[in-house]
Amino acid sequence: MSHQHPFAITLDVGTSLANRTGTWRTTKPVYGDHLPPCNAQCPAGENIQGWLFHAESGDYRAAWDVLMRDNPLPAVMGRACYHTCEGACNRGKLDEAVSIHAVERFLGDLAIREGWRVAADAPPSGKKVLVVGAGPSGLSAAYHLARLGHAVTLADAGPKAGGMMRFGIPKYRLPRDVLDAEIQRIVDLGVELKLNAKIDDIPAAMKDGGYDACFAAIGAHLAKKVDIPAVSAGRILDAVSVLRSMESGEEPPKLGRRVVVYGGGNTAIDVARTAKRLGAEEALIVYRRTREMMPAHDFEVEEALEEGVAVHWLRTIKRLDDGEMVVEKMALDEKGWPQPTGEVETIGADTLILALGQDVDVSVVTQIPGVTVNKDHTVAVGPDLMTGYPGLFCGGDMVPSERTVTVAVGHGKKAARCIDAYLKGESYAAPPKAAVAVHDRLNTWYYSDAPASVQPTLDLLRRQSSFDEVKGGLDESNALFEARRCLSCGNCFECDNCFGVCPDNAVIKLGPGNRFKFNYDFCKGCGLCAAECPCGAIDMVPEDL
Amino acid sequence: MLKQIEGSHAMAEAIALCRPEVICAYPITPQTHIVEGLAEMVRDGHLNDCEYINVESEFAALSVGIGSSAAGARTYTATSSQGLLFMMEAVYNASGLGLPIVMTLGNRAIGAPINIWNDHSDAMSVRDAGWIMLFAETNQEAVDLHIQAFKLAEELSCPVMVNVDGFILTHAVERVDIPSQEQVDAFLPPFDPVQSVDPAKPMSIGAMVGPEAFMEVRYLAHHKQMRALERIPAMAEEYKAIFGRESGGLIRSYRCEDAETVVVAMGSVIGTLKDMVDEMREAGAKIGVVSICSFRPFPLDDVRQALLDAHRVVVVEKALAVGMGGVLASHVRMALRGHPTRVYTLIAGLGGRPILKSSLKDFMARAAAEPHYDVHFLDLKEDLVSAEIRRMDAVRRAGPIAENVLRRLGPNAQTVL
Amino acid sequence: MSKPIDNQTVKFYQTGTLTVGNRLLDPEQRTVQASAERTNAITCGHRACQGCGEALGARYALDAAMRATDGQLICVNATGCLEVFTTPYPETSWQVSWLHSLFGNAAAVASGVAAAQRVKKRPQVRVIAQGGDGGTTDIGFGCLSGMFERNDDVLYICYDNEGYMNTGVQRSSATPGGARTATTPAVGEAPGNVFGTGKNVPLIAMAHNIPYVATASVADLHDLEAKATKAMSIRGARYLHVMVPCPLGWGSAAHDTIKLARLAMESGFFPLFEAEHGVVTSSRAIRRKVPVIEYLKPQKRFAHLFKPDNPHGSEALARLQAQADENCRRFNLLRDEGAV
Amino acid sequence: MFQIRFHGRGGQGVVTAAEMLSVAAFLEGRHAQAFPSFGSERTGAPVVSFCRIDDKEIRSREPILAPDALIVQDPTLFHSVDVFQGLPDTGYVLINTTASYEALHIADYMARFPKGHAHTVPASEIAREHVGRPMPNAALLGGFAAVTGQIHMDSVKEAIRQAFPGKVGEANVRAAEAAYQHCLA
Repeated sequence: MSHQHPFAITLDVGTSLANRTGTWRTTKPVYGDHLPPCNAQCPAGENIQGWLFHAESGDYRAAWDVLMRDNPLPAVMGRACYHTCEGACNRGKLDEAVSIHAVERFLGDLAIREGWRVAADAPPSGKKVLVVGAGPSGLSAAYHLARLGHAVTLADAGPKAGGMMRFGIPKYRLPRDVLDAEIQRIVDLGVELKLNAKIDDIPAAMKDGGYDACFAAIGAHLAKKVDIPAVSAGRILDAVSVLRSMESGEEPPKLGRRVVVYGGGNTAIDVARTAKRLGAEEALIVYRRTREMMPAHDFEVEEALEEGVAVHWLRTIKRLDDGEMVVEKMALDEKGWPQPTGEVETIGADTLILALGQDVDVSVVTQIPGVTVNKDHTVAVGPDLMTGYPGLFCGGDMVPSERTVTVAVGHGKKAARCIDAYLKGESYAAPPKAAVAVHDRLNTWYYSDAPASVQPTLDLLRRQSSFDEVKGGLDESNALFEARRCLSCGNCFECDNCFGVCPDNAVIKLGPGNRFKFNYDFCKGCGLCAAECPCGAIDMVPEDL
Repeated sequence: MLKQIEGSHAMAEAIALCRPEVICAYPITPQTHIVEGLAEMVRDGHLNDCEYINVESEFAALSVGIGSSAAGARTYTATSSQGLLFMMEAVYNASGLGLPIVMTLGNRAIGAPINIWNDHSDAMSVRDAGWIMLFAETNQEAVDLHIQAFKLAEELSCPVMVNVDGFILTHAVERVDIPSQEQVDAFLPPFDPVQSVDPAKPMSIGAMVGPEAFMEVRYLAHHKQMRALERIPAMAEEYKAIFGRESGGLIRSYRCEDAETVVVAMGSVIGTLKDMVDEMREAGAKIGVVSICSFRPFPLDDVRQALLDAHRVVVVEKALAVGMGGVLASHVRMALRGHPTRVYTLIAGLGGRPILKSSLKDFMARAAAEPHYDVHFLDLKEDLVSAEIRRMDAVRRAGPIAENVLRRLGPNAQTVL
Repeated sequence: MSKPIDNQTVKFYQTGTLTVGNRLLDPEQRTVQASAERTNAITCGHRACQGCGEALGARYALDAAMRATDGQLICVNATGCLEVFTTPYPETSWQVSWLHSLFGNAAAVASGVAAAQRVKKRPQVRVIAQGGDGGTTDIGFGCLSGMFERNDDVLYICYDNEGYMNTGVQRSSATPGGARTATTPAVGEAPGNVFGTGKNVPLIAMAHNIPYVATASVADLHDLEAKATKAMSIRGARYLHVMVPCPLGWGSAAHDTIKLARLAMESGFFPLFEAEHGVVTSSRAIRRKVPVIEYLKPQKRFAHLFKPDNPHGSEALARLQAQADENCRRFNLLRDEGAV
Repeated sequence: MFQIRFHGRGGQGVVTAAEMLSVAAFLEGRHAQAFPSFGSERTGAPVVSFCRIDDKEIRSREPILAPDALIVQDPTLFHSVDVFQGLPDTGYVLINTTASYEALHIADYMARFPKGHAHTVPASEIAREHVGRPMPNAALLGGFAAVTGQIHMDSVKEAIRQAFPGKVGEANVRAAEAAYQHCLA
């Protein structure tokens, strides 16, 4: 208080700082990092929001680096993943989900084009790990183990690495140059890749090779069979074989004019579309349930229908005669299950391709002491993916779980972490997961209106006649646009709202990248910051009074 | 420079010599000629670096003045009567904020009934508003007091109100010595405010003060006026040294030596009283007159000293504290507390009623016989009020007094005077 | 609906200019409030209620004006909440040069301050007068109108919370119809404030033909700052009317202050527009139209309108909706400007 | 002390007349005090103004109850106002009129004044002739100088010139001169 001023009626500026209004508070705001629903949903555990954050500002390299921490196959993933993350995306409730896979593919393709590489994060550990099966899970495990500093040998029985990515996914969905490039990048990290190297005795291989641990991730290459009376067994093929034959360089199978595919999964779609591309005039899928019950992804069914693939719902195949097939109509019972009706019809068919699911050939592990094989031909593992045989871990199609490329990649990552811990004599404990940032947390007012970008789609004629990739990628401006549609659910993206809306100036801005903190000396606990935080990064918690 | 000039214009010239920077006023009779004069001087370039602002009310007029003064500009305004009441809230505020605004109050009665003529009701209604209140006896003194007022206000950071009798002074054309700019500049330094709203030195002016400090704020305001009791006479001396004239000060006595009767009054009526004193002295009466120049601060000690030897004191005042009596008389009694002096309250000149020397002389002659604790009204139309009182007593719904009085006065109510 | 890919531009910034800041925007496109270097014309420690819209609105407006004038600003404050909660002796929250005189004279005091700047030849020093709706639309209206008609170089900012909140929530001429206040209680035949009363001071300001009149809201900071900044680029009398919800007076949750302002804006109940020399030059189009009841419902002052046993509730709600509809028509608030 | 009371109606320059007269006295080094009767200033209403002239400071602020001279600018006032109130028999009267005392019904009253103390002057006519409008005040001051001898005509002319600079002033000076001559005659 300056004595120059008239007493009391004139005051020196800013003197109210002596009045700590924080004592008024009964609830207080705290910044939290919440789990974005996309991340929560991702089988590969990708920090999607984390890499979108960098992509939003055009720093694609940083975005790719974040992406690569969890997934070594972005370009593959951007194409082959069924992106369930997008189903979880909160933006879907606002307008349309962020096209995460499109941005991921953009980043993956850009990395291939730019020749970006990653290096090991840890110094060589001196440990050796054998990975059996160079499918998505094995590649992923090998990659992560290598980054953790371990020496990895990746052995595969086949002539080329990639597993089901190569032998199960048609090239019109996953061009092989993309797959090759991403595999090569893993190899370049120092992973020793052994092809045509079928391992029959894992304990022996480990011992002989001096491996400290082994991760087995053999794909489900064995087609499930069903007994259908047929005039000529030669007219019944299995989908796995058809798709594999597309990759082996041999003459494509002669499928005839009319091809019927039996099954309702993604493989059924893949093989029907492949048949179409191979020249079948008719490609017909027969499925015993309804379209809604089809396990195949809707967009793939849609694309297949566009390409002229026909589907007969609620039908079972009774028998295959020469040039025609007898099917029985099904009807849903009151519980919604299909039941035979006795009513039959005849369909013209030259070839029947069975796409009724696949199994893993687990014979390689059945004899290993301590290893248990489940009834469904999967291997029993603990939460750390280790079998009963110490040092032997299993993942991918081998263990009970959904069989997708993404799940497999996730298993690879998880196995790598568990193996790393095992090698250090520890056990891996995943960090606790934050609560999911649900849509109700968001204040969506603050997001600009922006429907999703549409990926270009190949001309229909070419889709029916060639194996060119159906879906195009986003160009940079569209990828940027798409990245910026991310709501950053549950995590501060430094929009300054809390800093701006606090009537008590009780938010301290820490500068770019450092977010904010609360000044509890003055925060009255009104909750405006939390209410106006677009992404729900602030929680109001009761004060201990 | 001697001029035969209307009082309002003389004051306007004096104010202009004080180099005011912001002038803001609202028209009200009888103050208008002063600000009209100033407006003209601003427009025709006689008064440079001065903003004349026309506003929509007296409340705004003083409010603009509060703003300009708080921003460090020498500020002047003027008003009268209802105008003063309309700005009342700002009157208190200006003093509370310690703003050295100078205001001329062209003294005028307050309605209802509406009345544009002179008395001191307006001034008396703001006597506790924290302003220094000076009363001018002549237009010469009005000129001089304005020049002193700026200096006093700015030295003390306190607003000063110069009271001049409406019409009687404001509209009288008489001889006035208008000082030179050099003289005024020698007397009145440029305004150096103790505080001002200034982006270069930000501060908060006008805080809310609670019970913990309000009393102290008020005490300090009182203390400031007590200091003014010393400064006002000293300033009158300084003024005399430069301008060669006796003007201002706290009080002035006229022929009070050995006076048995001393008349106390404020403002222009002093001139008439002096003539009366001269005539009565000539006739052998021992009478004198004391002029109160500074009503706020009220110079209790000086008044006591001046009146101590008198047998009776007649306070002639142009205001009535309805239900109480005289305002100035109460002050005088306070000054004389503990002394047996008889103090008479003579209410005179309300609403412009002429204060006639003959009537005053009559009262002085009668005074010794009058009860001194009654309130006396000079030239009150006794028959008229007693008739009205009788009627009021008889009829419950007697109607408005003013209308009835006019009716009773008849169609020739408008006399010459 | 999905847009064709070739129609998309990259000019999309996640939150655009809807948030206070946005790391993707050029710094000059971010708000003044986003800057750690903002003036904080009102600093911490003031005694406003939790979630006070006026504290927020005043800081928004003044910080923008401080930036626009390079700190050469003097602020005159009418009596009211803003004055009381910022300057109880011995502490002031103001960091700007600040003067408080009376309830009804802020505009005139500001005129005086502006006159002093003219006479002192300090054209760079600018003057803002500010007050609540009571100090502006009621008791200070005469001085305000006078300041307007003289075209004094003052920006007057009214922080409108639609009532006398400082004295305990009484009705002002800015209180909307149907609203319950301490002097328009929710009892009797026509509960709450009487419809068809009150005054629209922005429109009255326009009638003075002053260079600039605008309405703003704490719900649209960019808009508010742009208007405050524009106002400071103009000489003469200017008027900015800012809606600032009052949790105490409105009976709303402290954390709903901005939300309510937003709903008032998006329902059309409080239109945002600008006018120059008496002519409306722009308005802010509604982005996501909501019915007025969404705005009214979270406020206890309107709760009686929603009671099933209130025979006049639905009529009152219809009248309030009609007011919003009329605003939409008058200020063309429902035009489609396309998604950003 | 010499005291003059002016009677007229609003708009006839009654107040200005008193002021001009006080200025004329001031120009002669005398003290003078002019003041109006403080009414609302509306055209047509009866208006009174006063002027005191003395050789020493004038302190009294009371209205002039007993004037030494009376200037009546409007003869119609005799019907409504007691114009002669307080005027002693030795006083002076100057009336702006073309009518006779008889026509004004004041002949009896006017008879009391010494010879030369009461005059009529057609001031409005003179003003119309010289100034172009019937504003009698300046002319009456010329008449006053002639009738009372209280003031020099030169001082009156200078006071008129100060009050009305330029052409209007000169025209009024001519009117005053004409009235002066009229009263001397």
